[in-house]
This record gives sequence, C-alpha cells and structure tokens, in this order.
Amino acid sequence: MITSHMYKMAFLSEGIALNANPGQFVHIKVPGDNSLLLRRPISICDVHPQTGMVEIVYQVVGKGTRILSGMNAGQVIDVLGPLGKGFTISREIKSAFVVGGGCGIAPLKLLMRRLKEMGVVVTALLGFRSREAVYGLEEFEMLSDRVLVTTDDGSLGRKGLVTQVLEEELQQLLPDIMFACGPTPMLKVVQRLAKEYSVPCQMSLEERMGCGIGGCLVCSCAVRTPDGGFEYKRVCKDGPVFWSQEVMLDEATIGC
Amino acid sequence: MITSHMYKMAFLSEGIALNANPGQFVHIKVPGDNSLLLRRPISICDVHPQTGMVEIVYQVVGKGTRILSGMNAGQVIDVLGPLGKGFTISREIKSAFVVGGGCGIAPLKLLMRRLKEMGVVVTALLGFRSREAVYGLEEFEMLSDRVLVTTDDGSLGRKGLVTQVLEEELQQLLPDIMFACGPTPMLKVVQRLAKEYSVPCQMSLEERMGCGIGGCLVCSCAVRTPDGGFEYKRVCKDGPVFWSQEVMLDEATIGC
Amino acid sequence: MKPRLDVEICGVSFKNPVIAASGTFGFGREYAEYVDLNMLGGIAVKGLTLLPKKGNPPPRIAETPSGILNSVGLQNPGIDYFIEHELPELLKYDTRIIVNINGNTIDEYCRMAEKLRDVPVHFLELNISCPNVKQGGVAFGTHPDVVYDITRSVKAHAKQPVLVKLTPNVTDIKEIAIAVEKAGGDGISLINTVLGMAIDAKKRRPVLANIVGGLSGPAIKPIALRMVWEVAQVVSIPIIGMGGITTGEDVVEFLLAGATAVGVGTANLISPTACIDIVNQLEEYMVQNGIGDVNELIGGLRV
Amino acid sequence: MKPRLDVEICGVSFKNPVIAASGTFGFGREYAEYVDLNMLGGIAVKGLTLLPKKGNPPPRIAETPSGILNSVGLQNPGIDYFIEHELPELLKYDTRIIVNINGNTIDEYCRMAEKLRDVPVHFLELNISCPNVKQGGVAFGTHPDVVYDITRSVKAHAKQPVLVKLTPNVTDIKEIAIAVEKAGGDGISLINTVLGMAIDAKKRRPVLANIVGGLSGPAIKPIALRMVWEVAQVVSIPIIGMGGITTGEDVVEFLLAGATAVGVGTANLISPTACIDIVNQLEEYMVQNGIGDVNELIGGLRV
Ligand SMILES: Cc1cc2nc3c(=O)[nH]c(=O)nc-3n(C[C@H](O)[C@H](O)[C@H](O)COP(=O)(O)OP(=O)(O)OC[C@H]3O[C@@H](n4cnc5c(N)ncnc54)[C@H](O)[C@@H]3O)c2cc1C
Ligand SMILES: Cc1cc2nc3c(=O)[nH]c(=O)nc-3n(C[C@H](O)[C@H](O)[C@H](O)COP(=O)(O)OP(=O)(O)OC[C@H]3O[C@@H](n4cnc5c(N)ncnc54)[C@H](O)[C@@H]3O)c2cc1C
Ligand SMILES: Cc1cc2nc3c(=O)[nH]c(=O)nc-3n(C[C@H](O)[C@H](O)[C@H](O)COP(=O)(O)O)c2cc1C
Ligand SMILES: Cc1cc2nc3c(=O)[nH]c(=O)nc-3n(C[C@H](O)[C@H](O)[C@H](O)COP(=O)(O)O)c2cc1C
Ligand code: FES
Ligand code: FES
Repeated sequence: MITSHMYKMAFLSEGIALNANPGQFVHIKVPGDNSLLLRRPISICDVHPQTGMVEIVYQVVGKGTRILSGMNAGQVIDVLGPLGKGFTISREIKSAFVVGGGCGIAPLKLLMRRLKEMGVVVTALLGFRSREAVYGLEEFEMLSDRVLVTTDDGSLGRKGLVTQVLEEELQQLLPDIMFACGPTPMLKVVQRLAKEYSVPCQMSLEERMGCGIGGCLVCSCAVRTPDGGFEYKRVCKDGPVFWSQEVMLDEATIGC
Repeated sequence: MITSHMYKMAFLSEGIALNANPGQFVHIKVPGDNSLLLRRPISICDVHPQTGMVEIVYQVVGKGTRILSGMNAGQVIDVLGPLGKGFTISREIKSAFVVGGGCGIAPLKLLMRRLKEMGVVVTALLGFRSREAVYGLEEFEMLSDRVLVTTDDGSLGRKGLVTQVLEEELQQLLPDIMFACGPTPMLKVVQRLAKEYSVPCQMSLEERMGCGIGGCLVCSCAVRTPDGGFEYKRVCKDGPVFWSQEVMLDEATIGC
Repeated sequence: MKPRLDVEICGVSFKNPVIAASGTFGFGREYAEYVDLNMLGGIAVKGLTLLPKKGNPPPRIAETPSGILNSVGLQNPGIDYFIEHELPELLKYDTRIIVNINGNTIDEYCRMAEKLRDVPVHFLELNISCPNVKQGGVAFGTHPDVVYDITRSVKAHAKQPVLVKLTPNVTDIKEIAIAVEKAGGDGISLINTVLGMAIDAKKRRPVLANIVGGLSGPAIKPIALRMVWEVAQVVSIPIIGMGGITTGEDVVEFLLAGATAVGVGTANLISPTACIDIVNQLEEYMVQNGIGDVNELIGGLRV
Repeated sequence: MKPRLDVEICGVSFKNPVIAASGTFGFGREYAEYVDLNMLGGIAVKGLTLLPKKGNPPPRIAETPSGILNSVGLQNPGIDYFIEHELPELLKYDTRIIVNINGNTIDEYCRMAEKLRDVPVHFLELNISCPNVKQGGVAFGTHPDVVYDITRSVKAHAKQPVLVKLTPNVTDIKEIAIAVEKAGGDGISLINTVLGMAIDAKKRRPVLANIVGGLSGPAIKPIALRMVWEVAQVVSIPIIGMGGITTGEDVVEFLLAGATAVGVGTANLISPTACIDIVNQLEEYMVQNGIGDVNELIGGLRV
C-alpha cells in the first residue's frame, strides 16, 4: 500500500520486463474468485530487465483490485503482456512535458526513465487529489528535470488543477512534445491546450476491456477519420496511447 | 490429508462443539470463489466441548471440497450448525451395530463416543475400498468393543462388502439397534437386513442441499406414509438420520 | 439521520423494500430461528396449490456458475393447511404477507383467491411462471391473452391486491406485463426462474431428476434487471423486482431500474440472515450516498 | 491410444468439435500470436454486414456474476473488405471457416451469400439473433415464419451449407429450430447471447452506453444446455452448441445434450489459448473415461 487507496505490486516476468515499452499495459486475471471473469488492465509502471521484475501501481476501486491488493508475496498471478501500443518517442525530441493525474501517473515512470536515457529534458506536471494521494515523488524527481505538483486542496504543491499549471508553462515555453495520462476531464483540457499551442501530444486512454489483444472489439474509442467522420479503434491494440488530435473524448469514455 | 482423497479439518466453534449430536452436520460456505453459491453439508465427525474444537472428515470430490482442502490454519470459515436431526439413542439400548462405508464413516465417531459413554456394547463394521482408503482405525478401536474391517480388494481385513460381514454377524447375534451411514447401495442392503432380522435401524442419508435449515425443500427423500404412499421429507431438517423402515431408497438418491 | 426505507405498494406500506421471495423462505418459521422476521419488508410464502402437492423426485437442486437450478415442483401442504396451521404462526410477526398461489386451471386460482378472501394476508401473488410443473405453470405465463384472462378472473374473486408473477422465458416480457395491467392486475413480480439444465459429465446424466429446472441467483441478475427496466417503461403499476439479489447495492440497481420493492430468493439459501443483511447494506448505501428516502431511487436510472 | 476427436457436419469434417465463436476471435489474426490456429476445429469469424459498420459507443462491456454483457453492435469492415483482406490470411491455416453474416433485410443476407459463393469458406452462419442492432437482428430470430423465410431465401442463394444461429430470447426455441429444419437449413448454432443489463449503483447509470447488451459466459451455460437439449429432441440437423463453455467437461456436457460441435466465445476473452486448452481437456476427459471416439458422446445423455 502506498497511499490509502493505491497499491504497488511487483511480480517476476522476464518476457514483460525485457519487452515492455512505456505506456503498455498488462492484463491480469483476478485470482480465486471465478465469478469475476474479466482480466483487469493495469499499466506497466516500471520494469527491471536485469531481474525480470515488473512494477504496477493501482487503485482499489472494485472487487478485482480489492482481491489483488490482498495477495501475498509468493503467490502466482496470471498476467498477459506487455500489451498495446505505448508512447512513441522519436529521436528528434529534445524536450517534453509529461502530464499525469491521479492514478494516471502510473505509466509515466517508465516513460520518464526512457526519456531520461535518451537525454530529453523533461518537465513533469503531476496532479493529485490531496497530499495523502501523492506517491512516488522522489522517483519522479530523479527521473525528470523539473517536477510541478498540484493538489485539488492545496495540501501539497500548487492548489488547483494540473492543467492550470500546464497552461502557464505552455505560455512560457513550448516543449517538442507532450505526454499525458489521467482522468478524462484532464485529458480533455490537455487535448485542447495541445491544439491551441500546437504541441504534438500523445495521451493514454482507458476503456473497459475484454480480451486485451484486439479480438473482441469492446474497448473502443472514437478516432477521427480523414472524411470528417470517425471510426472506433481498439484501446487495447491500436492504443492505449493515441495522438491527441485524433481521439474524440466524449462523455461515454470512462475515467479512472 | 488423511488418505489420498480424505481430509480432516478442525475449526473452533463453541456453539457447535457444545450442542452437536452425533449424526448432525455443518453447512460450510466455500471461501473465496463466489461462483460457487451453495454451502457444503459435512457431518460432524467429532467435537471437543472443552476447547470448542469441531472435527470434520471429508473427501475431495469437486470444486468445493478441493478449495476447502487448500485452506490454511488460521483462516476463517463460515459454518452453520449444528444442523439436522442426528441419531436417537434411547436409554434402553444395550448393544449396537454401527455400520459405515467409505466416507460415510465420518459421523460415526461421535456416535460411538456417545454410545460408549452410555455403556452400550458396540460392534463397528467398517467397509473401505482398499487399505489406502482406511483411516481412523485406532480411534474406532478405542471407541468400540469390536471393529470388523472389510475392503473391496482384501488389502486390509476381510475381502468383500461390509454388508456381507454384517449379515454373518446378524446370524450370530442380534443387537438392540443398528446405526448406518454410507453409500446408497450399502444402505439398501442394511435396510433389507434390518427388516429380515427385525432389528431397528437408523440410517443417515445424503441429498443435495440448498438452505440446510428446512426452508427450501430441495433436499428431499421419500418417506412412507401410513396410507401406503409416500411423502418427501427434508434430509436437512427431518433428517439426515431416518429410521430404515420409513425411508425409500430409490435410484434418485445420490450416494457419497 | 436515519434514511427512510419504507415504500408503498397498492396502498399497503412496507417498512422496507426487501421481501423474502416465494419458495426460498418456507413459511418463515425455519428462518425465525436466525433473524427477526419483524425486520423484513415482507414475506412471500412458499407456492401453494389447492390440494397438497408432493413435488418432484430428488435431486432437486444443482449448482451452476453463480447460480442454482431447482426443480422442487411446488411441494406444499395445500392452501387449507396453510391457512389453518402455518399462517397463524406468521401472523405473529409485523411484516407484509404475500401468498403465492399456483393452479392447474384458471378456476383453481380463483378458488384459492376465494379461500383467502377472509384471511388477513396482504397480497396474492399469482405464480403463472413456475417451470417445474407439467400442467399449467409456465404455459400460463407465456401468452398475453391467457395472462389477461387469468388476471381478470382472479381479480373478480380476490379481496386483496393481486400481484402477477411473470416468467422470464418469453420473447417479449413487455406485452405480458401490459396484459397484466390491462386486466386490472395490481402489480407485477418478476422474474421467476429461467429454464435451465445441468449435466454431470462424469455420470453422463442430468444432475436434476427432473432433467430441467429453474435457474436463479446472481447469474440471472442481468436478465432480471433488463426485464424490470423494460417493463417499467411500459406499465405504471408497481413492480417487485427479483433475480440474483444478494447485496444492498443489488437492491439499489433494481430500484433504479424501476422496481418499487424487491424479492430476495436464492440468497436465503446461502445465508439465513441474507434479507436482513441486505436491508442493512441498503441503508448503509443510502447513508454513504446521501439519500434520505428510498423512494428517490425508484426509477431513478440516469440514461 | 489417442482418442478420435474429429466430427462431421454436413459432410465437412472438423478435426475436433471446438470452434471459436463469432465475435470473440476477431478474424483469427490476433489469436495467431498465442495459439496455432491449425489446432482448432473451426473459426467463426466476427459478424459481417454488407457495408462496413461502426458499432455502438463505449463502454461496450460489463462484467456480471460469472458472465459478461457486450454491446459491440456488429462493428466490422464489411463483407467485401473481409473477402479481400482478412480471408486470405485465414486461408493459410488448416481449419474450417464459418462466415457469420448479418443483415437488416432478408435481401441483404442473400446478397452476402451470393458474394460468398465462389469464396473458399466452409459454412455460412446466419446470425438472426444479434441483440445489439436496432433493425432486424434479434427480431428476425423470434418468429418461426420469419426464420423459415430467411433460411429458405438464403439457401436459394448460398453455395455453402447454411447454419442458422438462434437467439435464446424466445418463448419456445423448439418451434424456431423446427422452422430452420423445414426451410432446409443445414444446421443450427445456439445460443447467441441473452439480453441483459447492468447498472452502476454508484453512478446510477447503466454500465453500457447502449443500456442493454448480450449476456454470455458461464452464467448462461444452464440456459444454453437446456436449449440444445430441447432442440436436439425435435430436429435431426446438426447443432453447434455454445454458451458459457470454458472447459473440456463443458464440451462433453453440450455433446451429451445433443450438439455435434461447440462454439467457445467468452472464454477467448479470458485467455487467448482457451480453445486449445479446451481441446486438450476434452482429450484428457476421453482418455480418463475410456472414450475412444468423441462421436460416442453426441446425444449420449442418460435420462
Ligand atoms: C490501458 C489501461 C491501463 C490502466 N492502468 C491502470 C493503472 O496503472 N492503475 C490503476 O489503478 N488503474 C489502471 N487502469 C484502470 C483499471 O483497469 C481499473 O481500475 C480496474 O480494472 C478496476 O477493476 P475492479 O475489479 O477493481 O473494478 P470493478 O468496477 O469491480 O470492475 C468491473 C469491470 O470494469 C472494468 N473497469 C472498471 N473501471 C475501469 C477503468 N477505469 N478502466 C478500464 N476498465 C475498468 C474492470 O476491468 C472490470 O472488467 C487502467 C485501465 C486501462 C484500460
Ligand atoms: C448430511 C450430509 C452429510 C455429509 N457428510 C459428509 C462427510 O462427513 N464427509 C464427506 O466427505 N462428505 C459428506 N457429505 C457429502 C458432501 O456434502 C459432498 O461430497 C460435498 O458437498 C461435495 O462438494 P464439492 O463442491 O466438492 O462437489 P461438487 O460436485 O462440485 O458439488 C456441487 C454441488 O453438489 C453438492 N453435492 C455433491 N455431492 C454431494 C453429496 N454426496 N451429498 C450432498 N450434496 C452433494 C454440493 O454440495 C454442491 O452443492 C455429506 C452430505 C450430506 C447431505
Ligand atoms: C428453491 C426455490 C423455490 C422456489 N419456489 C417458488 C415458488 O414456489 N413460487 C414462486 O413464485 N417462485 C418460486 N421460486 C422463484 C423465486 O421466488 C424467485 O423468483 C427466483 O428464484 C429469482 O430470484 P433469486 O435469484 O433471488 O432466487 C423459487 C426459487 C427457488 C430457488
Ligand atoms: C464480445 C462478443 C461479440 C460477439 N459478436 C457476435 C457476432 O458478431 N455474431 C454472432 O453471431 N455472435 C456474436 N457473439 C455471440 C457469441 O458468438 C456466442 O454465441 C455467445 O457469446 C455465447 O457463447 P459464450 O458464452 O461462449 O460467449 C458475440 C459474443 C461476444 C461476447
Ligand atoms: S479488449 Fe478485446 S479488442 Fe480490445
Ligand atoms: S436444504 Fe433447504 S430444505 Fe433442506
């Protein structure tokens, strides 16, 4: 347990640890209770290729995550992954803003590690509900050049929404790219700002999933088509990371 | 684990330990897997009123008993009991035959303990599949005056069915009463012998159960009515112990 | 503040919307050892017939994933025995009593309604949906015309308000519900069990002696919710929703879908205290979500 | 001795009776990363329509006790795209291909059958039971006369044998199945999903954007088994049974009830290797129970 609702879990999987890209996820079978059929998608938070260790960070929201949070060291867990299309980091990038909100911060750790390895100058903008919900700050500070924290209640860092700080920062300096992950309302603002300030932006989406591998078409998100219409893409296979200008974030998309 | 398929489990319940009569059962909620709704009825094998300890012995036959057999010391278990009508032991009884087959032997331990306390001369006739399936012999030897063992394959005791030995014994000497628990084919023969030799006989039946407390009417067994017909009684509430002359053991009754 | 849990159906007030469903609660007596029956919204008694009924041979129950199948086949001591021997016991408690009646013919239903005229029970529940009897039973519940006839006929004989309990084994539950309303039925109970079957792969036999049985429990909750929702769109008489309820949140879901009260069936087989536990969880949900009156939830689904 | 697993449907032999059910296995490609598609009895591809179809808005899936609800709404790239771009990939594998087709009108079904005449697929599967499309869809599958007409019309245009996939949301599945047989249908697939609904008690909203969806998974297995059993008593054309199969024993149960082969749907969403695991478990069951030929199991229920 790392905050009152957030848990960290580490498990061994060489395949995942060696092959994971930032933004990819694992699909976890909830152990024990056979009335819960579906796997749970959880972002890969970090990997240690030498040891084969994979880290995830998750919030307890329902039955599945509650059972996961009660697992003990040594238990075996059934995990598929790494799945999905993660963040794309091109060689040309020199500077990046990484924007995360709440439990959407999880996948950003591995992203920042990779950005750092590539010498990208990273500003991390992280929003939390309150001081109690904050986790992993030291690590983010190690992995980035600057960390700006906001809390809804002002109990740590700036009071307010992370997107307010983002807008202020964009007014100062435009990064080569933005990466975002968090609740839908946050993503909507990020999407708008990316457009206004013409900064390319990748965002990681969430949707309820079945197979997690692209076969069942339940995890759709609306993506603009050249003809001005849209089509449904699969969050699990075509995403979870999409370019902000292509996705349509409407009410139907559920947040974390 | 006490044989390759039989498990013994002990749990603390003062209420059950103090109130259990031989032949009564407990109704156990299978922990963890919410897809398994129904409780599992298991006979009370023995109780230790001083410590509140209750002992059960069960065979792993399906999902529920498999999960039970994987439980660890210290885990909490949801148990209703003691339930049902157990064996009736009247003060007049001086001698008894106790006949058990396979996993039907479980409830006989507490019965024999009570019979011994009351000074009844007990002959235990126990049938097993083979030597590997035999358990608890020393205890039965302590609790009875004579133990006669049969195995289907002759690997321990007499080769053959326990009912063959029972018939031989009845030819020698008629007890005041017989008590029987075991698979339906065995009970059928015991029922016939009880009639032929005019020995009163109580037998413990099994049937698939719902509530276990008499409310849902699913656990029926056919019982003769004075008019020559029959009616369905509840194994959970009116039984599981019935007088052999009243029950009708037909094909529909499932064995253990 | 303690939230208000009472609801009203056809002018009869229930202290809370949780009713023990027919066939899973006996005549209440067995459960009285475990819970205070005064705390229940109501009790629907085991299905009764004009004459005593033996029921089907065992096994009568099978476990399926998150569900159970039963084929009790309406075993009961007959309506006269009920009135004389069981009802007096039940009347000692302050709860609403719903008498579930079952006939092979419309006439039988009417005769039972007559017998109950001067008996102090609160509702009749016409079970036209039991899948476990050969004659009548489910057949009654599958044709709107027959449903109309039986409802109308019984209404002419009944003194108490009449609930009609519908089977989910139909193509269009809406047209059946509309028939009930048109015929003057006072309310609708739904759903009864879904026809199903379990097979023992090892023995290569059906698990139930009756081969098929009625599926109930959490497995059918989505079907029940859908039917309650569909029916709530087309009738204005109250609905008692049931099918797979095991928690207070489940009750909330049925109320949101449009039920005024709910029945709890299979859950009683899992735990004798289920109904009371569910009432308590419902109250807890209301406190946590700032809902002062349970009536706010009825039909409150945001779509 | 290795038991024989092959079965025959309308003269087409399947290496084993396990078919990936439509809509849960894409066009096979995604699963090829996880399993050898050559080991499957067959693959029923994602439901196709004449023109490409967007499908319903998300969320399209909800979890229910031992089941799931989906409301995909037949998202697919259209039959022409399938024939041109997806089928060639699938044809690389040695397995039977079943093309699931869906229309808004009888004419649309016929036109799709025409388009498939000269295409090397093994079966057409008329989905007249999808609950997630407004027009046509489930409505087709609920009236015996309509089922008769559509089956007969498509048969006149189709070159391949025609399976008709039935909806369980009907009062009497037997009369529908009889209509298929009378109209010359070559086989029956059943069941499609059961109409259901899930509600989020906290948000007081339906979980699915489409409000209702199709229930599948182990929760519906008893319903599916019952329908396969009922239908097997009244028709002599082969049945592909499905609904909640997740293990080899489940397959045995469906075969005993009268199915010649089975479809595995939801299980693919839980594990991409489900179909193959199930084939292996089936073989294991046969070895343990001394069954040399899987055909011995078909219709072998002892009642
Ligand atoms: C690509 C992706 C990455 C994610 N990464 C993380 C992460 O790193 N940390 C974290 O805390 N959460 C993450 N989530 C959300 C996480 O999947 C859900 O919180 C979790 O599935 C809830 O399961 P439950 O059984 O506790 O909840 P329940 O509400 O009981 O779940 C019921 C069903 O709804 C699904 N569901 C519920 N909420 C969500 C949701 N927000 N998104 C998708 N499915 C949902 C469940 O998977 C399950 O199928 C991610 C979701 C996606 C799609
Ligand atoms: C009064 C009574 C006393 C019993 N005492 C013992 C005992 O002391 N030791 C012992 O090993 N077994 C005993 N049994 C049998 C025991 O209840 C079953 O073996 C057990 O329920 C199987 O559960 P499962 O989940 O492993 O099997 P599954 O086959 O997966 O169970 C499926 C369902 O069938 C029911 N069921 C399966 N077999 C039986 C059966 N033989 N009798 C009743 N229900 C059954 C289960 O309870 C469950 O509801 C007793 C049964 C009864 C009725
Ligand atoms: C063992 C059992 C017996 C039942 N008997 C009756 C009955 O006599 N009359 C009736 O109307 N419904 C009967 N039902 C149906 C229930 O009242 C209820 O409608 C159904 O089980 C769905 O609710 P549940 O999922 O909460 O059990 C019975 C159900 C069960 C499980
Ligand atoms: C996500 C999903 C999509 C489906 N799409 C289709 C479809 O396109 N065409 C069809 O005939 N059936 C479709 N089905 C129904 C399945 O093929 C199958 O009949 C049903 O799910 C029951 O089997 P199951 O319990 O094994 O899933 C779909 C089912 C699911 C779960
Ligand atoms: S979850 Fe199946 S396609 Fe995305
Ligand atoms: S199990 Fe319910 S009456 Fe016996």
